[in-house]
Amino acid sequence: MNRAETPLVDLRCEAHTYPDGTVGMHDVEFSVYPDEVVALLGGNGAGKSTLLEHLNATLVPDEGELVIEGTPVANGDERRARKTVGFVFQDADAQLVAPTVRDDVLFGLQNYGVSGEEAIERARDALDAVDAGHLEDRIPHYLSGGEKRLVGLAGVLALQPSVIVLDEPLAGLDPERSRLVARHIEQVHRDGVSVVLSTHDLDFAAEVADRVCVMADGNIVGCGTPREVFYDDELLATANLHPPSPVRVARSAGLDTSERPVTESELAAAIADASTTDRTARTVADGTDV
Amino acid sequence: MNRAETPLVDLRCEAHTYPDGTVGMHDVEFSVYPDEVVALLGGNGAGKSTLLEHLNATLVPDEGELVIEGTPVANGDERRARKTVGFVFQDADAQLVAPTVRDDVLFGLQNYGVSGEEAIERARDALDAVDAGHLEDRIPHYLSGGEKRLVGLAGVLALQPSVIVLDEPLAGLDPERSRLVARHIEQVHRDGVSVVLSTHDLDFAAEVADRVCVMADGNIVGCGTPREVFYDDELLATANLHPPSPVRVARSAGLDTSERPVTESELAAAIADASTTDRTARTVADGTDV
Amino acid sequence: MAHIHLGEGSFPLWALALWTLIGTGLIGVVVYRIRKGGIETRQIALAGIAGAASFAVFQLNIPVWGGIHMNLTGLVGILAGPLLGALIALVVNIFSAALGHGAVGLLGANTLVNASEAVVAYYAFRTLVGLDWDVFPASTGAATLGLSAGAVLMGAIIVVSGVNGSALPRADLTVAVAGLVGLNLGVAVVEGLLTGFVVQFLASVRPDLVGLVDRLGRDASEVTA
Amino acid sequence: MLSNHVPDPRLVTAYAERRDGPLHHVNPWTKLGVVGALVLAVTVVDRAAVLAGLYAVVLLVYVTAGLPAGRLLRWYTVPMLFIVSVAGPLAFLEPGTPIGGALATPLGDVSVTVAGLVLFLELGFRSLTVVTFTLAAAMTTRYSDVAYVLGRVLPRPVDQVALLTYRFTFVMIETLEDLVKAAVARGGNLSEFWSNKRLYARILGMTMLSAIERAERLVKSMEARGYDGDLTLYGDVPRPPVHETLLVGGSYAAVLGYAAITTGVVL
Ligand SMILES: Nc1ncnc2c1ncn2[C@@H]1O[C@H](COP(=O)(O)OP(=O)(O)OP(=O)(O)O)[C@@H](O)[C@H]1O
Ligand SMILES: Nc1ncnc2c1ncn2[C@@H]1O[C@H](COP(=O)(O)OP(=O)(O)OP(=O)(O)O)[C@@H](O)[C@H]1O
Ligand SMILES: [Mg+2]
Ligand SMILES: [Mg+2]
Repeated sequence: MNRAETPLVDLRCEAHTYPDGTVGMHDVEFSVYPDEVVALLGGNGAGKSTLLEHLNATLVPDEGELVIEGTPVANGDERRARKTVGFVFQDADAQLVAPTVRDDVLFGLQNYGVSGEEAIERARDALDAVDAGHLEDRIPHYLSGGEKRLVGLAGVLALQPSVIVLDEPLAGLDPERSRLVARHIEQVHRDGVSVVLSTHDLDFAAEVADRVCVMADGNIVGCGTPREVFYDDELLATANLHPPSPVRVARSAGLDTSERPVTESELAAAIADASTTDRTARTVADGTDV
Repeated sequence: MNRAETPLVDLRCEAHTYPDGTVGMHDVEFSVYPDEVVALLGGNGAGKSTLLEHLNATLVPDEGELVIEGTPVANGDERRARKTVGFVFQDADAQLVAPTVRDDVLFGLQNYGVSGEEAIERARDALDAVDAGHLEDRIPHYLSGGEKRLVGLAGVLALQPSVIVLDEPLAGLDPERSRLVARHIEQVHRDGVSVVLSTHDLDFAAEVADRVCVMADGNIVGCGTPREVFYDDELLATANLHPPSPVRVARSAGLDTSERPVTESELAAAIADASTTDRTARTVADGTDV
Repeated sequence: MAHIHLGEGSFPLWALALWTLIGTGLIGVVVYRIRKGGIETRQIALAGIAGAASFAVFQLNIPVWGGIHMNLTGLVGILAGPLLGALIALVVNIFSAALGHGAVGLLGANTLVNASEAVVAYYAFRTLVGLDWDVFPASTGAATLGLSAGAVLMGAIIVVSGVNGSALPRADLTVAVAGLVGLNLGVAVVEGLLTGFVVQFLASVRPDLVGLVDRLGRDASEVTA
Repeated sequence: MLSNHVPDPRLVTAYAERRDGPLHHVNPWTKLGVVGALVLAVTVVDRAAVLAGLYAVVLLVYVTAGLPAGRLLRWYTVPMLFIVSVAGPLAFLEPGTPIGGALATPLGDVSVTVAGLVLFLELGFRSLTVVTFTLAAAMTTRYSDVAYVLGRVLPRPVDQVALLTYRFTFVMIETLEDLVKAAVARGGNLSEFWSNKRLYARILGMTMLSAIERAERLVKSMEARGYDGDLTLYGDVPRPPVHETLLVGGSYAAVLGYAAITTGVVL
């Protein structure tokens, strides 16, 4: 990546070793730039969660550095990292700490000294932004998986971070709710927030990401646009991944050469294109037949 | 369904009410026959887990009956149900009961009186079967989400039940491991074990299932072959579902009428077919042109 | 530090034997009653959970007076009842001793202390709720009372035993121990308060857990009867 | 966040399952026997020098077993706290020759006496000797063996409660850790108790709640794999080999012999 802007988040981590000696990730350099959606892909245990949890100093490198908006995060200065980088955890249950949804969304605000009317206002806005306003009085613990995730997202949105990190935002959601969450991620991005997410759903990554990074064995093994990465078989194979289904279909139908579709709509367009050409051809053929 | 064989599992449940008064499912009749793979679909909270947990008497109906291999399961007789019907829970963490992977896989075996070398042998085979042999000495709590699920699956496979119930077997798995689990499900099925699974991944259901049942609001609202169900828009809409991607692509490319592909390979074949026709047409056209 | 677990080898051999004997007697009675009354898998599971909570929460460092750790014995007593509470006290002490928090030789003494905390907290909670107190003050009061009782019992055990190898007269020892007990009473208030918040929260979020409290209470009294 | 002065059971288990040190291969019954002998020893031995020697031996065993020494120092905090809180005041109160200058207080002169200091050291060695060995044993005995021994030693239903406690501890710690992580990630501050007591209460309350529910699910899943209220004790811890039995017997004999001699001398 070769950009003029300063990255919002800049992580250099020689290694992160868990207390039991497992090296969760090593030799990683990772930056997040303003206004982009980055998807982190990789097999189970590749180190995605480990990397993401470094971005807001939940975990710290054995050796390395986290730089937020140009300033390194010193020991004891983690609050700044956490304020700039909002985090929605992989496990929705673990995210919710308060007895009601409203309290939960207020929780972070209060920690940063926002209180009273303003806090309530911002909490409500954040909930509305993800269509979860009606859940305000519910007990987070008893929401459905999808609802929990929306509330978790709202709790982070309320803090108006510059970057939002989502660890497997679609895990356990039904297709309708996945679509809802995906739409909200796009909304958040349009509002100028950078998003970093991990996912096993490559179709989803193809839909939302501007940039895709592939991890394997605790390391980033490749980065690029979805089109670059999803047609790079060798790279995907290193990381235990298969191309998303539009790519596979395009391949096996022989449509992969020209347009290289990565999303469903691109694939449909490519097919339609192909058949328009065919239909034209057929019409001509029909014409000459008559 | 209209079969001569006795079902392996036959559930009739007027209702299941959770302690807090939520009715998790109602008016359900569900059977599992020898040698089939049944996929249960439905939105979050539709009642899939509730139904599945009835199949091995983890939950019991308020009013109703569970019949295993022709004999009703009486109170106190749950062990028979549990031995015949293996269960892999939705929450991988909840599945793992011992502090090492090996001990965890051995746990069920030992409860059923298998011990010593034979138990260790079977545990190892089960782990290898899901490509998790290398995790044998690890501590389940230190595994990544996907690794945990493989271990949970191995723990049930080791018990060699007649029916395996899998609640969201692919949740949190990477594509390679998903494919592995899918292949393994097919393997298990070929070995004569019936499989019942719930999933949000309709593409996966289309690949593996002989029969698909759709749930909504605690009720089974429709059953049929994948081809019947996935082209039934009205049914899918009731259940908050969208057709799997091959169906969507086939639709938007106008390929849905004749072959009605539901899997990727069928879609690819359909596209290839269409273009062969086209190419023939084009060749003819070309021929006349010359 | 909420619970001073006496260090290994603090007491002379005769005292070690005495407390082990009394502790064993207490557990013996509890086990006998539970076996007689029967126990469900679910209750064993609940006891396991409560034991684990008490053990795990010890990992949380609470920054008061240089850091205190809790055992939640009061909470355990309120949730699990006196019989299971006593068993949990034993089990938690066994695991704690293995990790250097407590003493293997003084399992008897430490179990007596913690069991008394659970038992007193349980009966105090019942009584206060019976007097129509709200959940919060009742559980705070009960836990504080239970933990204080434990602290006093611990002081008494030290004074009766005498410290191994010390030539200090009992009277002076009593003064020293009184200071220690006083400090623990302070910690009891902090932990009591937290217990109050936790019980109030559990009662508000999962009323059926309060139902569980009731049910267990009944089971326990049936066993006692 | 979570205290590193308290051993993390997960870490302890990780070491235990490694099975690569010499102590890993010692029979669990032998280790239990040695714990008993050590407890007896630190109770009856009353000479600082002997206690120090005993501690040195145990420490050597710990280190040669390949266990982490740095962590051990941190884990000493809690037992040391107990020692300080009991023996600390006694070090001042103990009758005998004062060390250095006495501090004048309204209650009279206060100073650490030689006897007081010796007492403090003795109590320290006593405690740390056993703590070090039990930690070493815990970190070199695999789960299934611990479970087996617990099941053998404890009466019903205490053994079942103990086995489930062991298991659920991991669930609890994870829940606690996740919640602390989530709270801190949103700016939660755990450094000042009084102004954050509600946060603590919430975290504790949620921990209880989610752990209770997780544990309930765990019981369900255990039942699904044949559990019926009886955690089967698998594996089998055989009797210790002859030389280990002799070692344990020998250590008890040594302690009793020592007690007999010293008592005899006193008499
Ligand atoms: N708390 C922990 N203690 C020890 N090892 C851990 C811990 N968490 C993760 N690991 C290990 O670190 C490695 C990276 O794990 P991580 O959770 O980052 O993977 P991931 O890419 O997020 O996987 P998944 O897709 O399954 O969530 C794995 O080998 C895992 O077993
Ligand atoms: N333990 C419980 N106590 C009370 N209500 C419950 C419990 N478990 C599930 N429910 C409720 O029962 C209904 C059916 O839940 P179930 O878990 O069966 O849905 P599901 O189809 O498996 O959903 P998902 O796809 O999210 O796993 C939901 O309304 C849910 O809120
Ligand atoms: Mg992860
Ligand atoms: Mg479910």
